[in-house]
Amino acid sequence: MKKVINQADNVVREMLEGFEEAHADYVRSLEGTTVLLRKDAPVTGKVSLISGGGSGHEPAHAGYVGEGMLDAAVAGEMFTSPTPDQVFEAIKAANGGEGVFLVIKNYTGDVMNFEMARELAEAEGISVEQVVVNDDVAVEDSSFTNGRRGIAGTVFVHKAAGAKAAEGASLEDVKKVAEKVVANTRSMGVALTPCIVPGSGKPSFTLEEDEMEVGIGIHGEPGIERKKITSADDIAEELLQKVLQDSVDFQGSEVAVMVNGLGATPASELYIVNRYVQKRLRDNDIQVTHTYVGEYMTSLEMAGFSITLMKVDEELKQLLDARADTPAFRK
Amino acid sequence: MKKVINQADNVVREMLEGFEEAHADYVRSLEGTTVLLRKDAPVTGKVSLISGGGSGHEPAHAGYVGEGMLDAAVAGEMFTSPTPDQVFEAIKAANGGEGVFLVIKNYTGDVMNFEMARELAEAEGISVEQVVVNDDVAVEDSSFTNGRRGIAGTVFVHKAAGAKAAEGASLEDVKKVAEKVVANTRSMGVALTPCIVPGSGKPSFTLEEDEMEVGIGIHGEPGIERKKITSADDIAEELLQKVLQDSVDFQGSEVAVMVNGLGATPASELYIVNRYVQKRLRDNDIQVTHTYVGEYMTSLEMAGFSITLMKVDEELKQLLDARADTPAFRK
Amino acid sequence: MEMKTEQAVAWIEKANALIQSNKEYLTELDQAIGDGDHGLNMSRGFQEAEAKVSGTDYDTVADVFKDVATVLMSKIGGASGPLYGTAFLKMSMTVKDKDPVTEANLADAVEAALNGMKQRGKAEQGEKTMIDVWHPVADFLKNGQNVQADKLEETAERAMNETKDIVATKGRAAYLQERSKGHVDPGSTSSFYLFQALADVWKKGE
Amino acid sequence: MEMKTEQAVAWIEKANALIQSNKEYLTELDQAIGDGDHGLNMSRGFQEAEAKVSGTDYDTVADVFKDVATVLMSKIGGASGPLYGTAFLKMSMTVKDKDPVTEANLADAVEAALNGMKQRGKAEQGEKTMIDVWHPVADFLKNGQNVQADKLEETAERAMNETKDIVATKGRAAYLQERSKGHVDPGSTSSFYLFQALADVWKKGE
Ligand SMILES: Nc1ncnc2c1ncn2[C@@H]1O[C@H](COP(=O)(O)OP(=O)(O)O)[C@@H](O)[C@H]1O
Ligand SMILES: Nc1ncnc2c1ncn2[C@@H]1O[C@H](COP(=O)(O)OP(=O)(O)O)[C@@H](O)[C@H]1O
Ligand SMILES: [Mg+2]
Ligand SMILES: [Mg+2]
Ligand SMILES: [Mg+2]
Ligand SMILES: [Mg+2]
Repeated sequence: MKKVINQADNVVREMLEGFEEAHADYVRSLEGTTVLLRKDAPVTGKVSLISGGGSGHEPAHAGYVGEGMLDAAVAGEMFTSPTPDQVFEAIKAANGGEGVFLVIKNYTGDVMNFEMARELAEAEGISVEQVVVNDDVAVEDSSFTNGRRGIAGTVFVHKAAGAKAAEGASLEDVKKVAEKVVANTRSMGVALTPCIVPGSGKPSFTLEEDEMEVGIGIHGEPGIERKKITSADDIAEELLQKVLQDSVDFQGSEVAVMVNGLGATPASELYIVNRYVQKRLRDNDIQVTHTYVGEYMTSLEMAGFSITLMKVDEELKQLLDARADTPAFRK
Repeated sequence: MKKVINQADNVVREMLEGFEEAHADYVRSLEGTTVLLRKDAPVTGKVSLISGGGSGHEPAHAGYVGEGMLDAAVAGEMFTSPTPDQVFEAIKAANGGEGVFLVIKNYTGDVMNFEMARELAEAEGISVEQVVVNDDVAVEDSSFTNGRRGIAGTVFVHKAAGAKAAEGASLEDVKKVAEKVVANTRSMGVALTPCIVPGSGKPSFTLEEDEMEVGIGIHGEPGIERKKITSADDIAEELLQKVLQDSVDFQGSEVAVMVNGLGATPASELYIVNRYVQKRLRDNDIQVTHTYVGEYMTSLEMAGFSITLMKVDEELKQLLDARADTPAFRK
Repeated sequence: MEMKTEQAVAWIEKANALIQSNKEYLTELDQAIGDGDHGLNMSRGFQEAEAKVSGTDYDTVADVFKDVATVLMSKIGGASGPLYGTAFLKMSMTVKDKDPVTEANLADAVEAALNGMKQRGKAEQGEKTMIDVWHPVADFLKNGQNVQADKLEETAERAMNETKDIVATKGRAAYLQERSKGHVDPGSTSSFYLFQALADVWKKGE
Repeated sequence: MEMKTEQAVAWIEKANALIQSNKEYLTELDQAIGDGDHGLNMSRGFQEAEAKVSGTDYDTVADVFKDVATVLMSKIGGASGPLYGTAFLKMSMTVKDKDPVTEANLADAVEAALNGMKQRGKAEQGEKTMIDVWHPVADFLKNGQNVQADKLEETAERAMNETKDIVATKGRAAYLQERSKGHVDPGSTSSFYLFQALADVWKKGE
């Protein structure tokens, strides 16, 4: 395991300390917790947004704390949802009186922990609403299972719902926007290498030199299918097809695109993927209004990437264009 | 070789196309070249800044094209300096009448190619000045050799000299600022894994599971010393010592810090390094005024990082604070 | 068996010992069909739970369980944290004012825990989760008169092993669909350790 | 030998053939003490140079060299691009109006090339760069009366091999300091191929 760390047990704490020192003009930590708050939290007169989840997805989620996006991010251990008490502390500290909105990625752990925090907060009279993001099309949706995973599309929720909250919208309206994003966003990823959780020290799976895992999540779980690596264009095409053939009808519409690096894949390769994605969408009469290429939602040092499409209307376009000023996302 | 590419020969071209499509609000390509220009180039009334070098260092250098930084970036093949004709085209296209300033990293190839371009431009009556960045303290400086390498500190030159140019400063004054940055900036890096140039398909060197290369450059060259991997704090200390004991006297002064990821190292680890760096500098009475943690100057998919310190005065602080709006650096 | 605070504390100590020595194994199981943190999560949580209950004087078993619930809830995280937290919270509520805790009380407590977990996690039996261990154990305790500790352990162990053939429909393993078959569920394994520890304490108290 | 445009073109064709078949080897050499692109750079440059000169009708050797210079300068990049570009540009200037190019002219041309490269790259002999091959070859050509092709090749080959023991003070290998010892310099190796190709053409013309 080649990692630049001290003790595995201290990785999350030390990372948060280093993050706070790097971005002290944006965030401050909440003493005794793994919560990073907007420096000026609680911001009164607006709904507060909170997201979080296991660590290992940096810059998510603390990187999105700031004007126009999140009011607080709650970090769990590596790939492990934070506990209800931490989320509850974040809710109390971020609440500016207009209610708190939770952005939860759809994992059993995240949903349970955040919902328990919500119950604690509601018991104290704080209005809390939530959205559960499930953009990953890798696994068929089914009412018998816990449904689909939330992956890179979550960043679009932070951006759009965050901008809506910044406008002074009500908790109900922020929720509506978040739900609109979720309803219109689809993603799919691929991994070329596994990643290693510091505490375990072992790769999450093994791949041959010429293999890739298609339909990968962001926690080092194995994907849906193991295949031979093909060309950038072919891989992009395979992911795009899954995304386009899912339940959102992107045909003839406007979309925002995100090509998200999972960790070790160089920016040059993400741009090569983006080149294909843009061409393919153009050829199919889908108009790209916003493009984001970079590392937005990672999986430690995994090599690979995901493609996200969000169908946008006037409101979503305007929310994407709205000002955002956070360590990892500025507009 | 696990890469998301099509043909190795097309990597640079396709990457540039994908880059342009992702950042069309910032840049436009110069037909038939590997040059990316500010969208509104040539900008009149200001000195134009041009940087460039081999590809594989993304977001350098095209990521820094935009307001307050570069007017153009010239991309060579992977780890190979661009040729004089390409740089010459960039100079002609970016020149807004106030002269052109070249930011060159100190490699024999880069220096020769850029200087030949400069000669071509001067023959056509364009005023050209340049700075050669050599911030890497890994190798002792010596007048018998080609001197030290230019690495992540180059980004501070883009930022400060770019801001100076944006103020409307003369070519001479832009050069003075660039030289001040170079005189006050020192860096040192370490690699945990090698990288693979797409065209060669083989790792640049091999390291055991428990080894690292200290004093690494950004081209997959072997470093200065091969060692057992130690803790994040110990590695950071080793790099910092080399930087602090070099010819710039940082003691008691103000500094800007950059913890730069080389490619595959997750942001979480960079923040752990930053935590130590901040503590160590604080303990040594060096005051950090600006901190940058992230991937600014990479070496394809290499795991590792570098630490850069720049001693700052009022002018440099103000230039770092000045507005910048580019794909990879915003202020 | 009758459970007093000593036995309750001993249960947690024994459970922790089993979890610590199987930490890597739990993580391996979770790497196969999950995200590879179950061993780390359980180890972190039970380490703290044991430290808490070993260092505290208790009046009632309910108080022991309440502290365990609080620690697990705030230290494990992930899916298993809220579930084990809920389990001990429900057990604590069920044995409130019962001193000593009889076998019948314990049977009620485990059933309450099961129901709480089902509600929290929205999983039923047969979905390849820890519910698949808690369910037969709850049934076993409820139906048995003078239950034997060995049988308790056997029931849990068999149930754990049976998760191997199930295709997961809840938890992370569900993303693997058919590929989740052939692996024992990590959470069922940690639940087995919990009941193995209970059986152990039980035997000593018999 | 006297060099006409045919020989000049044949030189580039032969040099290209040698470079293409040793592309991987050049890259390996550059991986050991450089950045691993020398094979790629030379292959790209000479491929284009050969394509250019093979497909063009020339009046003079100087024109052949001029085209080679332009292509190498705009296609190789890195350190070797400007150096080889400069070399052919200086050779072109030196043999301007010489038709055919005599051995003496060629000796002058190689010396001019060497001086141009030294000026451009600021390296002297003994710094573990391609200069270490060009220098002895220039000397050999200047001093010899009726030079033999075999000897030319030998001189270049020996010079190339001798770079192995040198500690680099110029080019990327200089960053390795002592660790640069024990490896043949990649640029010296590609320069050897160039002179090997020249010797080959020379032999055929003798
Ligand atoms: N909905 C659920 N109901 C009951 N148990 C569940 C549920 N989802 C997951 N589990 C259990 O949790 C275990 C995984 O726990 P853990 O690895 O600690 O959390 P995570 O899945 O969040 O990483 C699974 O093996 C399974 O037994
Ligand atoms: N200053 C110099 N003078 C002469 N030759 C040099 C100089 N610097 C480097 N070289 C030659 O260039 C070769 C490397 O070329 P190449 O790998 O194509 O360029 P780069 O070093 O830019 O990657 C070296 O092996 C050496 O022979
Ligand atoms: Mg987990
Ligand atoms: Mg090179
Ligand atoms: Mg898990
Ligand atoms: Mg090279």
